[in-house]
Amino acid sequence: MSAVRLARACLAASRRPLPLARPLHTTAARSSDALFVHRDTPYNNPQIPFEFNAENLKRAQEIISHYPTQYKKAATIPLLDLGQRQNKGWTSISVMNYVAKLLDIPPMRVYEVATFYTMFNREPIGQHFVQVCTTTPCMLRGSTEILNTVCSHLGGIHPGDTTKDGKFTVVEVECQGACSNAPMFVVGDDFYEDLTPESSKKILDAFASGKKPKPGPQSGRQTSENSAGLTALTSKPPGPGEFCAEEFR
Amino acid sequence: MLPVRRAFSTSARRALATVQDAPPVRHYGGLKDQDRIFTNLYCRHDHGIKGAQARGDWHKTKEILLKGDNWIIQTMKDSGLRGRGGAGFPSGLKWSFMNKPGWENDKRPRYLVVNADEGEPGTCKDREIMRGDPHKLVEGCLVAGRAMNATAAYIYIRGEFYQEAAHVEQAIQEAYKAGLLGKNACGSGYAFDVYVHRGAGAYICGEETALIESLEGKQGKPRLKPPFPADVGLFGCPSTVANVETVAVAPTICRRGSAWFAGFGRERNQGTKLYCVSGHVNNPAVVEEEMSIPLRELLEKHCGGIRGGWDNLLGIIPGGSSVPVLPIKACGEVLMDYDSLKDAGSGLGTGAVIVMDKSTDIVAAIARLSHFYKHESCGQCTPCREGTTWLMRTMDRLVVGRAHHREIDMLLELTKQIEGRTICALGDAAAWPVQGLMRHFRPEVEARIDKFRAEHGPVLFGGQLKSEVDFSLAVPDNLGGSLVDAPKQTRV
Amino acid sequence: MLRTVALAGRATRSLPRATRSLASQAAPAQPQPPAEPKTEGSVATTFGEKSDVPAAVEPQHVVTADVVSGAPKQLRHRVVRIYKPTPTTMQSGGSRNPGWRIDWDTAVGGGRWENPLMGWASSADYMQGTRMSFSTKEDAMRFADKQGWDYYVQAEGVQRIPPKNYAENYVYKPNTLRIARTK
Amino acid sequence: MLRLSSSSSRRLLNAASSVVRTVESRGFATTGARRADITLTVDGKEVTVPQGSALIQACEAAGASIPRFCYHDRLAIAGNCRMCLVEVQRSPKPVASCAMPAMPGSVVFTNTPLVHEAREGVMEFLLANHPLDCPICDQGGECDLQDQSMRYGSDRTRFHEIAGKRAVEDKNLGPLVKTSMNRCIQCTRCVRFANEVAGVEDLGTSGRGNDMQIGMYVEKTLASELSGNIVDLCPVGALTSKPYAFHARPWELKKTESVDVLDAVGSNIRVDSRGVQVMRVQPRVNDDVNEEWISDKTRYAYDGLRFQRLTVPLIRQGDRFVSATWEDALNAVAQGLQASGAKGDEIKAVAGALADTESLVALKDFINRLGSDNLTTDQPRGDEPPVHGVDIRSNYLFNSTIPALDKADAILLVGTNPRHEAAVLNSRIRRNWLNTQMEVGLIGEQIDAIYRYDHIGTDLKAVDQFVAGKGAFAEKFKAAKNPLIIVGSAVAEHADGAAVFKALSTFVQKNKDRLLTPEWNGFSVLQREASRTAAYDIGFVPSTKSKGVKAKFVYLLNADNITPDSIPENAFVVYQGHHGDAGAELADVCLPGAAYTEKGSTWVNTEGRAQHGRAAVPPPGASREDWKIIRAVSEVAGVTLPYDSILTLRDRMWEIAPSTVKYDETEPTTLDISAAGLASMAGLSAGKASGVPFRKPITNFYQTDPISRASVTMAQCTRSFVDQANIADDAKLAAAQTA
Repeated sequence: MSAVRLARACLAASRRPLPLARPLHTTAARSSDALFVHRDTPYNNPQIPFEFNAENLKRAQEIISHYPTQYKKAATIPLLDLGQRQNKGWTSISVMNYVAKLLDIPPMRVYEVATFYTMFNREPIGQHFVQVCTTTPCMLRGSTEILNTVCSHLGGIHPGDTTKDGKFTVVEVECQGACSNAPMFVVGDDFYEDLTPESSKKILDAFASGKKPKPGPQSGRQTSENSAGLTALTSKPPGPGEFCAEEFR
Repeated sequence: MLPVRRAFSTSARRALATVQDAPPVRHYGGLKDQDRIFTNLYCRHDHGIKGAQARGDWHKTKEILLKGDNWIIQTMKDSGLRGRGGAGFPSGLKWSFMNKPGWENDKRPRYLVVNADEGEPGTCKDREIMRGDPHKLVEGCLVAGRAMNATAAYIYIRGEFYQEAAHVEQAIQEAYKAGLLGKNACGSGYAFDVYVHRGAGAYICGEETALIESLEGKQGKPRLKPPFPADVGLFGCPSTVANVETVAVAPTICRRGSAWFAGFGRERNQGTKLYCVSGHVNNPAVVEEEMSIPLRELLEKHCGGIRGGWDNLLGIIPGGSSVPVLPIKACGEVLMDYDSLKDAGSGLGTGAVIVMDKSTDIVAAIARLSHFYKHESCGQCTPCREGTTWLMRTMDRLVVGRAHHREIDMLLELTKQIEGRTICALGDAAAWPVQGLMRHFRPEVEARIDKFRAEHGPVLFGGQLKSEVDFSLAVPDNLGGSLVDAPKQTRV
Repeated sequence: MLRTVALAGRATRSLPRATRSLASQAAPAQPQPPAEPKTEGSVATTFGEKSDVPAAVEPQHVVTADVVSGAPKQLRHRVVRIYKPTPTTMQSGGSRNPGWRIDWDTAVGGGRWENPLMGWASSADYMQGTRMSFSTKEDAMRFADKQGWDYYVQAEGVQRIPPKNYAENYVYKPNTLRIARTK
Repeated sequence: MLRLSSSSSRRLLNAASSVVRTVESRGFATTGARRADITLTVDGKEVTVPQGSALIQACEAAGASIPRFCYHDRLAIAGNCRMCLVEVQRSPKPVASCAMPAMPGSVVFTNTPLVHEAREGVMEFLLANHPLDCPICDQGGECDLQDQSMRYGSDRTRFHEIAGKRAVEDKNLGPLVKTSMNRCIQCTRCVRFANEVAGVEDLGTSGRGNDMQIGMYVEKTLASELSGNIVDLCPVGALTSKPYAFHARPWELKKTESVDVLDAVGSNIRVDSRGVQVMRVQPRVNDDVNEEWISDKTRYAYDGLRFQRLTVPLIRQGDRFVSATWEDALNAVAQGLQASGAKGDEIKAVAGALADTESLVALKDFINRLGSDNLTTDQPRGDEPPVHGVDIRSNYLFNSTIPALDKADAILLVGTNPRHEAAVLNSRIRRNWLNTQMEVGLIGEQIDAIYRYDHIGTDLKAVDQFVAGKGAFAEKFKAAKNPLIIVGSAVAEHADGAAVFKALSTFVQKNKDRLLTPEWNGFSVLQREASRTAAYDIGFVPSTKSKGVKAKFVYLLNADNITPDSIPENAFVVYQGHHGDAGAELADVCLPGAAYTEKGSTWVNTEGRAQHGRAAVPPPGASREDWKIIRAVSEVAGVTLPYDSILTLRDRMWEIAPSTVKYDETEPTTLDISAAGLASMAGLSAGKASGVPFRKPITNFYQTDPISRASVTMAQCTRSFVDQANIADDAKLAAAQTA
């Protein structure tokens, strides 16, 4: 996520002045997932076999059946997602090829999709995938601090890196759509909202010790209501037909 | 979600026609609970079908369906509902595009596509709907689908919303089991299917044609219009893309009657709306309120006011990241609806209010948005692909003031070159925050430039320090190097 | 060489008659092609039949310029070609359209050779580098007539561009798709 | 017709008519009525264009030139470069004219301040990340970006960001296409070409936003025989020609319009030469033949013209050749003829693939004057009369003509692989297959086609089956309105050739109503060698009695596909041609001829379309035009040919076969003649089936003739595309070379 890395660089810059020398890294730094070319590696090459296990295959067929037969290409994204989940959270070239075969489309069409969407990790990730949102609404609520806390708490890694023990991978992501509960980060599929440096450390520790902390706001409120007490929806919701036009009473 | 281009122009023209003759006659806001549509917004109750039916969902849906497409569309038109996705295009009208004369002879299937790819920074309303009231959405799909005689509905949920997708999926399954969907939906004899399709992380897929492309399993790169989706849309079939909120309110409107819905809000801005408030308020929250509620009242009533009091306010982005920021003086009297905000030089967008108090580094905040748009630009068309990056770079330098005064105007020109030249509205969305910044906070930016000059000496165009440049080498003469003391900009 | 060239000169003049008679007796079974293509494509026009000069510029009273121009006699024995160069495929801009041209086919043998001194190409063919542009074919033909040159007109290349429609990328296909479109 | 189309009104008519056709064949159901024309106003000028046209087409029809990068006449519309913005009345923003349909009555302006401002803006963005390396860019001088920035761009850049410009790593697409991805402006023309026309769906856009790249994501080469065309398509210098790299600038080149002879399609080409060297070969637009594409062999085999050439006459002394003067060589031939004591049919002529029509005629006359009818070709079974006979053209021509391929709705390929025998023609089949419901069936060896096909069988049995109407494809074929049978030239060289032609012609006779109508001739033979059609046209075939006669004097004219054992012991062999290839090795005397870029000659393509090839460069050394050599030989042999100018020779051609000098047109054979032709073939006596499957005649597309065999580029292509050499090595190699 080179852009986001830049973001960090430059936001940091907003605190301390830019290095006066020409910041070469702004163009040079290209983290692996911004390099939109596949190179065979021992852990990622077409020879490594991949195919869906029985259960996923059933799911896949179910998914494909949602779309017109001639347009089953539409299942590309869900199938890639399925494959990624089966493949320890990242999409290897084998996964892409397999999906292409399953939907009989040219592999390149799948590569295009896999490189376009940010949720497909084309490099291996840690056991817990920590995605910290740093877009403006979160930033206003101190996400930069959260990010720094997370990184330092995991042993001073940088966004995009994985911890030595392979437990955590931390990345910066753009808006996750929980802005009223900012700041927040996502671990795997679960949102952890209303974070403070302390609560985020707690969460990470819990994951480190193999537990799974309760997702959602960490500030005690239930969802996105006013934390000082409800200002709306205080009364019992109207029942069927209430306040409706006669014919629908 | 991205505003729809077409609608922008239309509403713009309308606004000009009606601004004078719509003075706020009555006070808006203070919506009563009984008039709130999303009664489980805060997930206090069961989101399953039992709870939903207890809250009045799926009540006499069959009767609604049997009323027929024209009746539903007419109701929508009368209710004055405008698209909640940001463009504010009249929903009834939009749905009616699906039923052109002779549509029965068209053998192609027809689709309703629900846009739940909620990615606009500041926006988190659809999420609450899908978590708390998924059945409202599913039922809405059925009703809206009936209105446009669709054969199926796809709900495109952004990939990050895992729990939300799960709830909607559950709701769909329950509905199927209860016979509310499928071959004979609600026993009305009307066959209708609803599917969930999860995205994979691309803001651009909130643009309707990009969403269609993504749903077809391609990169989410927008299409040009024409062809409009109602003509050639999903899988080349007639389709309509509608926002979650728009769809989800439809059944309730049908049941309570258009007059009830039209009773809220100003003329041409009727209805209730989910507002999501984030940023520097005491208690950020998502709340359903009447349209045209004064911004200030919204904040103070539901969000405990600005952090450190109203006077601590710096500026507010009233409609999600892609609308210009409003300075405090504008925030005082502006009403939260399409026209009022448009007249104030901003827009309602998705009703996502991002509040920034005086502690905010406004330039950094906008620069961060530029990063966002750079990261989310799909790269299909030139002005957006190249322009967003250029904006980002320049904004990054402005954050620390490492720029030349003249580059502010250059930046504004660049935004003008992006705006309206791109395929979709993301170009505009990337341009407006910067324009808003310069419109209201230019002195701040200039101050930074001066500060940086004071510390490091003059800066050339592009951010190179003059002191670093060896002028004995061939250096272009148009780097502003000769303008040793840059002239102060005149206000525009 | 000279002899050949002289022949060329005469040959072109004698051709029209010859071909006509031939065409009638050549292949009785062959259908007579419609008038247009015949005059256009037949060997006669291809090598300088004057009949496709519009009546307006029928060259009976044309005084050939080289009587006075001092141009070398040999010029009269080179058949020139009048043609419209097809646009280059390297560029799609239409503004570089050169219109109609007259040029001389490279004289085979003795036309050009590698100069032993510098390795450049020397040439005994003083027309090989020459070409002239005209806005219309008629202008070119009139000019050739005026110069008294034998010429032939090469038919203009045909371009058939179907009407293109952006929507075609997305239209509904009821049967199996044959291509997965991309952007 | 062609000439008239110069008048704009007529061009419109043509456009309209062709339009209607293509649209029908496309048959898409987006908008209602077709056929009708619509009228709109562009810059105050009224234009009428066929409905469904893009606005940019209307603007062009009105004579307004619209800058564009992504739009290309022969590719699908992308609308992503935004350069073609125009102003349309009552539209608040400028619209992209390439993606906007022309609406009746709309008022368009292409030359307003708004338009200029918009285009200048787009141009600035395009240049922001485009390296300003024109001086070392091969596109320089023929670069759309260069030209359009001069015309529409601003006079200076405002992009001085210290962050610098985007850097994209280059891709290795193989030995033909050189990439410099920093220059790429993401117009996706190459992507669309590869997917739609070439049919190798490997190119695409990976990544997004400013990091979007054109490429194949995985590292591999672009294995298409049309790949060279993306070099033409690329509006900037991102894709350039590897063999031509840094060799010349377009303005230095003398451009000669000519015809390609490396396959039988007769693609129109433009030979760009400098001095005495051919620097490159470019396609020439001709929608009747090759549209705008040429195959890689056509485009890149030209360097073969520099190597292995015969530049002086050679006379064999023992086991080696010694160079000689023309006089000596000619005398040697005359003496050889004498000494061999060859009489009548013992004098044998063998014509190869690259023999031009003039020399064929000359040779035929020469041999005939020597009293022999033993005129053979160097293909298998070339020394017996072809099974289909040559009396009726429709028996060996591509009768349906190439443009009509777009009309066919079912195609049966028999013993042919169009992809290698006629690559450009093959792309038309694909286009039709993509845009319509056209079905393809194949009898013969399985091929790696760029369209899906039903494989019916590999040998004669399958043919009989099909003719009997058995099998799924036979059903489809029955249903077709414009069915087309394409018989490969290799079938005539096959043991069961007669049987196949017999069976198929009977089938065609049975289904006259669909396969042989005034509008449609559904029986086509696809020749694969440039000179073959002409040879048949002028009757350059052995007579029945000459068959099997043991030749004592053999005259090889460009005959290089010949097998040594077909030459009898101690026969006197003369080879005339331009390359020291298979044929020359067998010769006692070699007479250096001219290659197709060095002589003005006539070529007849597989449709029977006579086209005029022009001399671009002089023949090297002492080599001469072929017909003149034969004329000279005839003189020393004492049977002087009566023509001593190319024009009188063409008169002779007109006498023998008028069609060979009716340039640039195909002469359709009338119904009854074709019918007669079919009857004659139906009457063939087919021996018992050998059951040998039909093989692909071409195993290596890149090396089929002396020129391409001498070409280094083609050798590299063979290495990386045919032998599938590991491209990583190539990459290392390239790196080593650049280092």
